[in-house]
Formats: sequence, structure tokens, C-alpha cells
Amino acid sequence: MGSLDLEALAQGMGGKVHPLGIDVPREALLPALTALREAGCRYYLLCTVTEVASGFEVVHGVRDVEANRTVFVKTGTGKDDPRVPSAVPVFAGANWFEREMLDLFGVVFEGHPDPRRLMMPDDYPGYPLRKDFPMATPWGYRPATDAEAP
Amino acid sequence: MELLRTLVLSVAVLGTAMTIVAYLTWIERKVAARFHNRVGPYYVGWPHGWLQPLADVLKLIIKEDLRPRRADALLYELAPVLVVVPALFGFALLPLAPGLAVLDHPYSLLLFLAVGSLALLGIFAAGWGSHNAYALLSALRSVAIAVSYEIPMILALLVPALLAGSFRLDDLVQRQTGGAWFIFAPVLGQVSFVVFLLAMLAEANKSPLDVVEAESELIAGYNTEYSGVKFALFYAGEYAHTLALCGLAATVFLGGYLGPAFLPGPVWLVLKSLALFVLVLWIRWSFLRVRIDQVLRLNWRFLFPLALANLLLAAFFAVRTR
Amino acid sequence: MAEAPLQVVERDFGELAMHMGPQHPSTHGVLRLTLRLRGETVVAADPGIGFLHRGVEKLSESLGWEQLAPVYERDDYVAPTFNSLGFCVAAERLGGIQVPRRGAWLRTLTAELTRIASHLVWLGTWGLDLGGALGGGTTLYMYCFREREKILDWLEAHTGTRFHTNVNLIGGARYDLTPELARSARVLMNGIEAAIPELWGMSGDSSILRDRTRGIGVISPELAQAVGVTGPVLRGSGIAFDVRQAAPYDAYPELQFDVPVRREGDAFARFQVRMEEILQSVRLVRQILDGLPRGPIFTRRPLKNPKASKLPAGEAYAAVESARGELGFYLVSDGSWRPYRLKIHAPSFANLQVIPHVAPGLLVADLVALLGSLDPVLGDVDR
Amino acid sequence: MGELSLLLKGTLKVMSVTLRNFFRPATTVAYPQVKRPIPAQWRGGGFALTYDPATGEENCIGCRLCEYICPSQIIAVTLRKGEARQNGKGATYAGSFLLDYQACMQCELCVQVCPTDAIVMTRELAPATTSRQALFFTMERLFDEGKKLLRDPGLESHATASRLQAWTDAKRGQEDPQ
Repeated sequence: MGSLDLEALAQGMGGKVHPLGIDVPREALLPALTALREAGCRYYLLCTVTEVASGFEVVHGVRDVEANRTVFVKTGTGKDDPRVPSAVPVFAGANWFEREMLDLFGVVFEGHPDPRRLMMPDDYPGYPLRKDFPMATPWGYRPATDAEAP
Repeated sequence: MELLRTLVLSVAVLGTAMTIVAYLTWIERKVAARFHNRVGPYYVGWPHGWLQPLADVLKLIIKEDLRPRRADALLYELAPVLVVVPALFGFALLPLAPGLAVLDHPYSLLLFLAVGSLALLGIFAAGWGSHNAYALLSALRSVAIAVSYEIPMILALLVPALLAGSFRLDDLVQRQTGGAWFIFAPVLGQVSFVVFLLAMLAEANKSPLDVVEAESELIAGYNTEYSGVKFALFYAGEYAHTLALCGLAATVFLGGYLGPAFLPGPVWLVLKSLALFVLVLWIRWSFLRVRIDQVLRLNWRFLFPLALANLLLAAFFAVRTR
Repeated sequence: MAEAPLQVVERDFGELAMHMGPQHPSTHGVLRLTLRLRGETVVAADPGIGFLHRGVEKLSESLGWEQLAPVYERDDYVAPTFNSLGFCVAAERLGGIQVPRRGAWLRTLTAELTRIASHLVWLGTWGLDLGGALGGGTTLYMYCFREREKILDWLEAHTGTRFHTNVNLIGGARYDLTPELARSARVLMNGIEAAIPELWGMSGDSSILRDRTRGIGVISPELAQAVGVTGPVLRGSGIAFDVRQAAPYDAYPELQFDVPVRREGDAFARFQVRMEEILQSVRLVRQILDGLPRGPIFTRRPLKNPKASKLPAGEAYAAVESARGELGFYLVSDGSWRPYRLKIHAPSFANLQVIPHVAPGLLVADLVALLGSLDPVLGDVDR
Repeated sequence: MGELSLLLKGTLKVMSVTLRNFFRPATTVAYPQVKRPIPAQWRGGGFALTYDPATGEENCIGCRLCEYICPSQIIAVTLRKGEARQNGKGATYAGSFLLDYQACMQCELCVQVCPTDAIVMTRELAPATTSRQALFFTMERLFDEGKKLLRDPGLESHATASRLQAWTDAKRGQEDPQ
């Protein structure tokens, strides 16, 4: 990947650097991913979503295999409108990962070629991996917070 | 008087043939187990599971005999019969001793092959009749293979017939007296034996050419919708067909009932056929399956020209010695 | 006989839509392939997954750090040790925990043995796919599982159970190696090394397997990187990336081994890569047995109450090279005794994504061969 | 011709492998008659609550550590105060002890955390049952298993809590662990 300087890339996109990679605003996600791909990060690793106080944080992992360097591109979204541009046009590998995040978190990836649920049946109520998803199960309540742990 | 003799002989031959066919399944399971470092059937019939075939037949008989609702009744019911009868007919033609055969016909070799290919009709009737996509696909495959492998089989058998100068199986065997089995004929014998062996593998659906009943793709092929007695008939038909072909190969290439005197003629024929059957098992349990288009390419681009060339060589050789 | 393929003159009678799975003899688990066929040629294949989704990532948010290792071992149930190892390596990186050398070496020992066992399962079931239950396929399957049984027996003697060994703890290993076990491990490795030529003879040498797998499901290096395939599938397409060399963990920095790579990217290339990996694993196990250092195998406070062991807040990503590829854990911790969020990068999940790109044009029989060469485990895919 | 020779060589190689295996002894075991040996350290069997062989008292002090560590959360223990033990290990006992074996994944973490070697895994195959109820190991049943262990210590899996803790002890450095 040569001496791609994450600092410069993050600044350019109006974001900042964090220990695992760079954090860019929603609009700059696709340009950042394309820039990384041009700089040699052609291997697509994973896409994950973490529910943070301010909303959902979408993370794309890309890697430069020759230079053995992995960069995690983060972007935040609001709690009420979890919309993020889909990375499938840049990396074909993001297809299933984004469908899984849509399925489990309800984050909508705009421009995704096949936005169906991946794991759950199509008529499954709600998004299971959200913190507020009720954990009550027919065979008894399972502890969700510290207070109720055994 | 003549009728009585044929009746008694045919009952005897059919009886022994069916028991041998039943015990073929036992032999196959034992030999396969040996290849897999296993033991095979053991508890049914204590020492080595020798009652296993009886148990299998009983199990299949007590199974419910059903027919899919939208199946074509006539074809569906007729198919097992159409598969078994041609296979059993083969045993009638094989000569058991000099001049002793249930049906001694001047063209018995060609008759054997003609009736043998009738079984194909049964398989296709089963595939079409049982109204099942997988069965249909497998029926189409079986027609393609049987038609294409019939030709090299016949060409391979023409070579011994040419050398012996007759189509009567008994003459072929007489021609091989004194240890001059046709398989030992310089080049012709080995080539035609190998061609016949490969054609037999395809005809009797034995791996590596058993694409007709390929589990990983077509579930159970043409007998997907069959159970109970009808499935047992298919099962027996397949083994009878294989044994008949092994018997034919033994008669034509390994000198049928000829052998040192301490064993009667028919026993030699049975031993040689079983030896060939174990050879088929060895091939069956060693190789992976060949894809359908590769099976057809193997035939049309390799087996068929080879058989033709072999026949030409045999014709040239026969004219020179005559 | 691999001349020009027969030109198939096709009368256009439209396509046949067919489901292959979720119960199908050769889909390696509950995978549903929605196929559109024209005759026997696949026009389009859309894999449907989720039948074995057990919600492990949601479960991880209600179990403590110390309780999670045995749960993850049930993810990839063909090579279980890698899952708990991946989780422990990621948790150790998050918490900055040092693993004692002997503990690290023992963890690598069980990992490499599990890799051999997993590759033997792959070869055996692939034989069944290509050879069918009533043919040579079963023979190959029996030979593979005969060797694998010996490995499982050794694991049973070492850890108490054949399969889900739960050997890995955050910070070390749970069981120590006794001298008799070391001796029997050496005998085991000699057995495996003697069996490999036989297995290769049954499969690689037979021209039937070559004709059925050469040129099938070719994955180009660009497609491999774009889709993010991993492990033997990636190395079969010419990209020499192995987490054990790229981001070494446990004992790998001190061990010598080479990473088999093939250029062709077809099913046969992946077959060769996996077979050589078995030999490399045998070499690794022998080096571990020869140079096993002395000392403790676990240095953190003894395991008591899970609520007592907390990891610092923060994020970390660490991966191990499982038998199927890069098994990565992306941990997010809020400093409590339970993970806040945990994402598992499952190798089979990434490998299955390549099917829609590669399947069109194959015959049904080739699709079975391609699927077997990707070696997916559906528990790993669905988590 | 290269292709043909490869074909022939491959065919003979495959056939030779199966032939060689034809004459090898069977590796299978005739199970009902011949039992497979169970190793010393084994996690496949059932559970038992042990007694102190010297004084014959129950080892379990009802501390509920096994209940907290169990990933499947299938153990339920209540505390009962009793008289002090002769071997000086405190005066508390288990009031009730329930282990739901049907969800147990035999990960052996409960055995590892137990401070008094109370809960151990046994080396005999857990008997199959015809009802789910029989899979709930109650305290009485676990103590009966414990009495069986008193009579035949060999039935106890070698990996007891003290040994597991000894293996994972940080100060461990000696040469040959047993």
C-alpha cells in the first residue's frame, strides 16, 4: 500500500484516525473506500455494526494483502434514520455482510443490489441484535442487564 | 419328453441363479467391508451374517407397496418386471456342460444381447412412469448410456465369435478347450475383454460409470419412487443383470464350463462368474464417479474406435489363419 | 481425454428452477441453493443460508468473558478448537494479556491436530460428493475417517473429550501434556504421514478426480480479493495470505512451516493446497513436540467467578488461521465482565459468497464438486 | 499418449491402494461385546458430588461458583448452614443441588472452579433415559453417585478441580506434570 498516510486520508475526508483505522462521515464513506482500494487495499474483510449511544456505527474492514495492513473504516449514523451508502459497488464482498447487518440491526444500505434479509425469515418481527430487542423467550426470561444477572 | 427336460433344467438353473443373486448382495457387502477395513454384516446368521440376504428380502417384502398418485399406472407397475425378466433370461442361454443349456440356439450370443437390452425399456418406463423430475432426468441418462455402450459391447463380443466362427455359445466354449481361452489370444483377447468390461460397468450401472443412479446429484435415480417388493425386484434385477453379464464374459473369454475334472462343469462356470463379479466389485469400490458427458466422451472417442480397430485386426487375423 | 468440450446444441425450452437443499446429500449442512437450470447447466445459483443461525453474537452479550470459549467451539463444529482459540487471542489482544510460552505451544498443538482432522473430514465428504455412497467415494471416506479417529482418540486422552476440547482459556491452556501423551502424539503423526500417500493415491492420482475438478469453479485473484474469500480458497487462487504468517500468534513466530499456494484457482488447486497443508501441520506438530518449553501454561488469576474478570473498554480485531480460513473476532468492550458487541468473521461465510459469481455455466455435478472444494461448514456460516 | 499413461498409472495406483487395504485387519470394534477403553481423564460421563474419603462428609459447601460459571446456566444451588466439618472446610452445605444434564455441554468449567473438589465428572457412560425428568440430576442422585465413587475411586475422572487448578497454576514450573 506504499506509505498511504491514514492521517492525510482521514483529514481529506473530514474524519479522524482511531486505533483500528479511520472514522469518516457518512457521505465520505464510498470515496474513502475507493481511495483505500486504489492505494492497494483490494481485499474485503468484513462489515459490522455496533450500537453506540449516538446511533449505529458501521465498520468496513479492508486489507492490503501485500503490505499486510488492515484498515477499518467507520462511519456513524443517527438512531432514527440508520441509512448508509452500500459498499457493494466498490467491494463485491460486502453483499452478504451488509444484508446480515440489515437483517440483525435494521441498518439500511442504500444502493445494495439485493436488500433482502439474510438469516432471519422474511416476516421476523424486529431486529434481534439491537440492545432494546426483548430477550423474553417462551421458556422464561433471560437476564439482559447487570442487575438481573445471577 | 423334450418339454419335461427343459422344464426341469430351467427350474434348476433359475433356482440356483436366484440364490446366487441373493448371495451376491452378501458377497458385495462383505467385499466392500474388507476394502473399508470393516467387518460387514455379522449378527444376522451368527458367524458372518450369512442370513443377511434373507433378512433383506423379508424387510423389503413387508414394506408398504405404494404408488405415487399421479404416476402412470401401467408403466409404473410394469417397470420392475421389464427389468427383471430380461436379466433372468440370460441365464437360460449360458451353456452349463457340452451340449447342455436350457435353450440351445444357433445364435445364442446375439439372442443374449438382444434380450439383455430390453432391461433398458424397464428403466425408462420406471423413470417416466413415476412422474418425478429426478427419476425422469435419470431415465434420460440411462437411455443415453445404454444406447452408446451397446455398440462397443457387441463389437467386443464379435471378436471371439469371429475367432470361433460361430454365434452359438457352446461352439465358442468348445473352441476354447485345452486352456486356449480367448482372453489369452495375443492382442485381440485382452483388448476385447477390457472393452467388454468397461461396457459391462456402464450397462449394469456400476461405479465409476454409475451416473444413472448418482446419489449426490439425482437422489436415487429411476427407483426414487419405488419401495417394498417393487424396489426388491429392481435390486434383484440389477444384480441378476450383472451376474448374467459376468456369466457371459466367463463363457466367452474364460472358457465357460471348461476346467480340470475334479469339479463338474457348471461349478466352474459359477466360480469364474463370481471371480469376475469380485473384479467388478474391486473396480466399483475403488473409483470415483465420472461425469455424464465424460462417460459419453469415453465411449464415442475411445471405446468405440478401439473396439472397431480390434475387430478389424481380428478379421485380418481370422482370414490369414483360415 | 480432455479435448475440446462437446458443443451442446440446446433447444431453448426455458429454464427449470430447482432447490438444491436444505436437505441434500452434498450441501455440507443446511444450505439451500436456488438453482435456475437449463438442461443440466446452471444458469444462476443463489445460496440461501440462516437455517442454522443460533444467534451466537446476541448470546455473547449476556455471557461473561470466561464463559464464552466453549460456546464458540460449537460454531465451526468440524474444527472446533480454532473458534475458542480465535476468541482467546482477540480477548488477550484487547486486554493486553501475555500467554506463557508452554501454554501457547500447547494451544498451537491442539489447533494443528484439529486442522488435520478437519481436512480429513473435508477430503472424506468430498469423496462422497464426487464418488457417491455406493462407490469409490465411500472407500476414500472410510480411509479418511479411520485416520481422523486416531486423532480424536488422542484428543480424548489429552483433554477428556474427543472433539469440543475447550482447551483454550483467555491467557493460556487448561490441560498439560504428559510424557506418554507426547510419545503417543509422535506415533500418531507417523501414522498420519504414512496415510497421506495412500489418500493422495485414492484421490489426487486417479485421473477421474482430475478430470472432474480441473478447470471447475475457477476463482481469479481479483474476484478472490474483491469477494474476500479466505484460507485454502484464497491460497488456491494464487494469493499467499496466511494469518499464521501475516499476524502470527501463539507459537507460530518460533515455528518453521511454509504456506502452500496454487495459481490455477480451480477445485483441483484447492485440493492440492489442503493436502499439502496436512503435511505442513504434521511438520508443525513434530516441531512443537520436540521443542515444547517448560513452565506454566496459564498465568492469570485462577478462574473463579466470571463477574470478577473484567477486560478494559475498547475495540480490538484479531484472527486465527482456521482450517477454513481467517476466523476473526471483532470485540467491542465497555469495561464490564461481558462483551458489549462481538462480530465473528466466519471463513465459510466469505467463501460461500463466491458461488453466485462462479456457478453459472457449470453442470450440476460440477456444482457439487465446487461446493465441496469450498469446504463450507454451515454452523460457521450462520453462527 | 501422455494422457493415456497418466490414466493407466492413476488407475493402477487407485486399485493398488484398495487391494492393500483389502488385507488389512478391520479397525472397527464390535461394540456390544467389545467395549472401547475409556481414558483416565474423561468428560463424557455423568456428574457426582464427592465425599471426603477420610471423614465421609459431603465436600460441597454450596458456594454457587459452579452455578455462576456455567455457560448453559443449568446448575441451581442453595446454601444450608450446618455444623462445622471435622476436616475444617467450613460449616456450610448444599441445601439443594440441581443439574439439568439435558442442556449440559460437558465443558468442565464447573469442575474447574469448584474450591473443594465437590463436583466431578464420572468415567461411566451416563445411562440413557426414557423421560426428560430423569435428566434432571437432583442432589440425592448426585450424592448416590458420590457414594459409588467412594467405593470405586477409579470411576472418577482424573481431571478433578484440584488437578485442573494445579495445571493452570501460575507458579507451575516443574518438569513432568502428572
